[in-house]
Amino acid sequence: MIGIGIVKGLVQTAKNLIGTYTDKERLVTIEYPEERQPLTEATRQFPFLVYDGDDPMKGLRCTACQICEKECPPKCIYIVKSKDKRVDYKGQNQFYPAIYDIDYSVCMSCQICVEVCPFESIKMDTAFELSTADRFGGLLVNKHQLAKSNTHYHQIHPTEAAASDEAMNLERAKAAAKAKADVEAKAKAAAAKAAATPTASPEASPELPKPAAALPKMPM
Amino acid sequence: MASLDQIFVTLKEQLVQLFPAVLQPYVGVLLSIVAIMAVFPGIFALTTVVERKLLARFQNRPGPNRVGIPLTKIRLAGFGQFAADGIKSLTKEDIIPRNADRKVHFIAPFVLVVPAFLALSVLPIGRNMTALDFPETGLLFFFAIGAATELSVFMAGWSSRNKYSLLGAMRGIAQMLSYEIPLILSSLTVVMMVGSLSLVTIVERQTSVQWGFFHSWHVFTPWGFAGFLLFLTAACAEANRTPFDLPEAESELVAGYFTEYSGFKFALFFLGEYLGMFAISGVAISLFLGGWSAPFTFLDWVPSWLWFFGKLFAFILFFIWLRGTLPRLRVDQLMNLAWKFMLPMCLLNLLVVGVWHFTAEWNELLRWSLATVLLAGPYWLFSRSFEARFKPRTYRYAADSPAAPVVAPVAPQVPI
Amino acid sequence: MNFIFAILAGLTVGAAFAAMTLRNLVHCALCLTVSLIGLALLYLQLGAEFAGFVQVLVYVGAVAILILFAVLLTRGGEAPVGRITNSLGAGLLVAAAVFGVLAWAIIGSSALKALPKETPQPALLVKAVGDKLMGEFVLPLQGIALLLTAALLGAVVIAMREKSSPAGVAVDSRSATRNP
Amino acid sequence: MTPLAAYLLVSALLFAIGFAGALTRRNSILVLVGVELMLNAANLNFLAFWRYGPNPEALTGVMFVLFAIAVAAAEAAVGLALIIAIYRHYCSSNVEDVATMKG
Repeated sequence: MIGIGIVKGLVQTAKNLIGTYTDKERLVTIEYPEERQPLTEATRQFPFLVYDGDDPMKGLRCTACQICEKECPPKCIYIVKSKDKRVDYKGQNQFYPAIYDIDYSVCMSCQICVEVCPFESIKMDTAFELSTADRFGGLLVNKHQLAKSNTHYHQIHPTEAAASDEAMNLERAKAAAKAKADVEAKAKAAAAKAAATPTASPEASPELPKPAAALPKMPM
Repeated sequence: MASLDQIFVTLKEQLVQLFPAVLQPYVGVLLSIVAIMAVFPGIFALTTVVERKLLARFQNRPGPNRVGIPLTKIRLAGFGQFAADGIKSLTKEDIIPRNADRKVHFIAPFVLVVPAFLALSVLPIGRNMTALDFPETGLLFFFAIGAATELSVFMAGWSSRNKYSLLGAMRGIAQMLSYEIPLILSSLTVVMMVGSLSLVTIVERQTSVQWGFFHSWHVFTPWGFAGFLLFLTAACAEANRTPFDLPEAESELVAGYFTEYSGFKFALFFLGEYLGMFAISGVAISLFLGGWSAPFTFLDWVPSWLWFFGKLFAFILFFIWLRGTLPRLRVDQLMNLAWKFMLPMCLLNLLVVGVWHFTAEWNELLRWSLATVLLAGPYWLFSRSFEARFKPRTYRYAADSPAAPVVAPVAPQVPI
Repeated sequence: MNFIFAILAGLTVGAAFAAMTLRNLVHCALCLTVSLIGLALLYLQLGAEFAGFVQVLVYVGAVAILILFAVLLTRGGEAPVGRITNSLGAGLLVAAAVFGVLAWAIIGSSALKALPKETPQPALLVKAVGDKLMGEFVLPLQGIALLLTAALLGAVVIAMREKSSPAGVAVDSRSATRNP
Repeated sequence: MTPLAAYLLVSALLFAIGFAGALTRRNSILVLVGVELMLNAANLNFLAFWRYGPNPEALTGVMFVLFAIAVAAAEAAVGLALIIAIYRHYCSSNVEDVATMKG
């Protein structure tokens, strides 16, 4: 009969109405600014630059290699290389970014910059409350705003940060081993030089691998 | 308590006395107008918030609960929302489409709101409280005024030059025209019984005491109950409320006939819709639920206007409840319901009223059972035949899918 | 009373004039509606409340909407139509002549002058109307009922599209595709 | 001028406007609108005579108006149905285009 279904439906919604007042389980809404859902570890919003140590600008891992700038699909990264060089975490002399800007309004959070970065320097952040009153410049962030400490990275993505640190330590160890090898080689060479002064010139070649090891990274 | 019952009437008289005798009738009219223009939009403002909160609760959501007093932490459980909405719609840009017919586009919302106020003014909202009393034609006036709604819907839909507007307007007009017939026929039962078109008389007739403790509301009779249900359904359709909100079906027609309206004119449409709902609820209350009278005699001390507004609010809550429950009808279902179910039931109800009228001397029990059988039997039959057409739908290609494996073995034969 | 009458008469006649002269058909229909509402108000002025509200209910609520529907169904709302026929002069002349004769008859009539100038407002009781309808005028009422039924059926039959039974075609095509 | 004469004049004017429209407009819907105006003018006449006539208790004027309204509604429904049927056939609602029977 017409009407029975209507009454059933009305009873159902009435149960909902009363249930929301008696049973808190029914109200699944999180009232956002006051209550927050804990972010999962997989959360990724926009990229940031990782630095080590205390001084953000000095500890910036970025070497301004510009791979991310070239790979970025919406072209939202803008980098200007520095004129001078400084020592990076591996102890090598590297450039550093004089300007590093990301336009968050253009960024599509694809994470490709993170994938391609060889220096573990750009990572995805979890901050999402980025609204601003300025439509044009408000979301264009510079390196000072982008720089966040490794501690922060450990806080938001602990697993990934540990992996990243491990990779860096490996690199560092490699570099240290190489440096040690270099030093030993140098010492050997010096010893050899000292031992046989006239026949020193053909033995100078072991010094060359250092620039050669840097070379494979260059052609992009 | 009689003083509290008549407090507004006395207040108006006192206020009118302050003016010179020449102006007194005009001041009286003005006061009534001001009262109506203040009270019902106030209820409208309240309803918008209550509706949103309740709809949210029906769907297990908290609903609006933030807007309170600005610059303070007081939230008023979200009841400041209507002020925020009002300010927003008043300050929004008023957009008129380039191809629109500007004059008609401009007039349409007013054609909706002004008659809605007029319709509200004939309602007896309390003892001796009727702003515009037509002793001969009150109900007819209400239905005549209701005709302007269709005109407004058409004007809005046509002048916008938008396919959704026009579709919504056409649906709306077809729906309102179809449901006006059950609406008028079901209210005709009361007119037949009371013998008057005046809403005041109809309400007064329902204040008589029956069996010593309750007032003889029309809904407490078989024909009155059937008429009330029919009227309620038709009223739902006339007020464009879910499940009959096809004219503004937001999931298919953007917003129906007021798609192209924004800002103040949109607010007027919104107001007009709700005022129409209040007016039709008020008429339902006056016709079937005893108007301003209390249900039981021992509750007579409560002021009459409080009863009216209490019932009005109950109606509003019921409409919200329906909106939170029922899905929207399809156009053909809508028309079928009006013409093939409600119209025959209304005509039958008219017959039952006649029977009821002429069996006044009979035994109460016999009279009741006769009327109930006359109504319930055909209702059962009608709804059976009606529901037979609403079997779960089958889809041709979905039904064919078991045949697909039969086709598959044939396919390898093709190369041979 | 005279002032109100003048306003209402002006509204009615002006709207009627607009309804007959405007180019856009929908505007014409809307002006007709205004004119009909003006007429209903004139009925109220005459004390015929019932007739006035019935006028609004039937004309504004049904006939005007019907005309608007017809305008849209015949695509009249899209472009302004040509205003006149070739017989503009003749038509206007005939209409003016009709008005002239009627006005002359009204103003010059002695029978009208013989009527009392101010009569008390007669009460139009709905009950009296009902009694009359069911008593004296019951035969015309039945006739009207018959007429309305016939008109309803007639309108449906005339305006109904010829059925092409899309369901049957669909079934045929389906069986046709499945058989080979 | 007596009130009755004023009402009758308004009615005559309405009738003349409707008449002129029905005679001169091309669109068949507008012809129908003109006819409606003429009918309404007649209704106004009836009511004016009922109000100012010698015997208002008989209610003849009002009765006639009620019947006239009912007939006009039927007329409008059938008339518009005809117009739509003709439109479907000729793809035009212009009265001058429907001239197949013209000799």
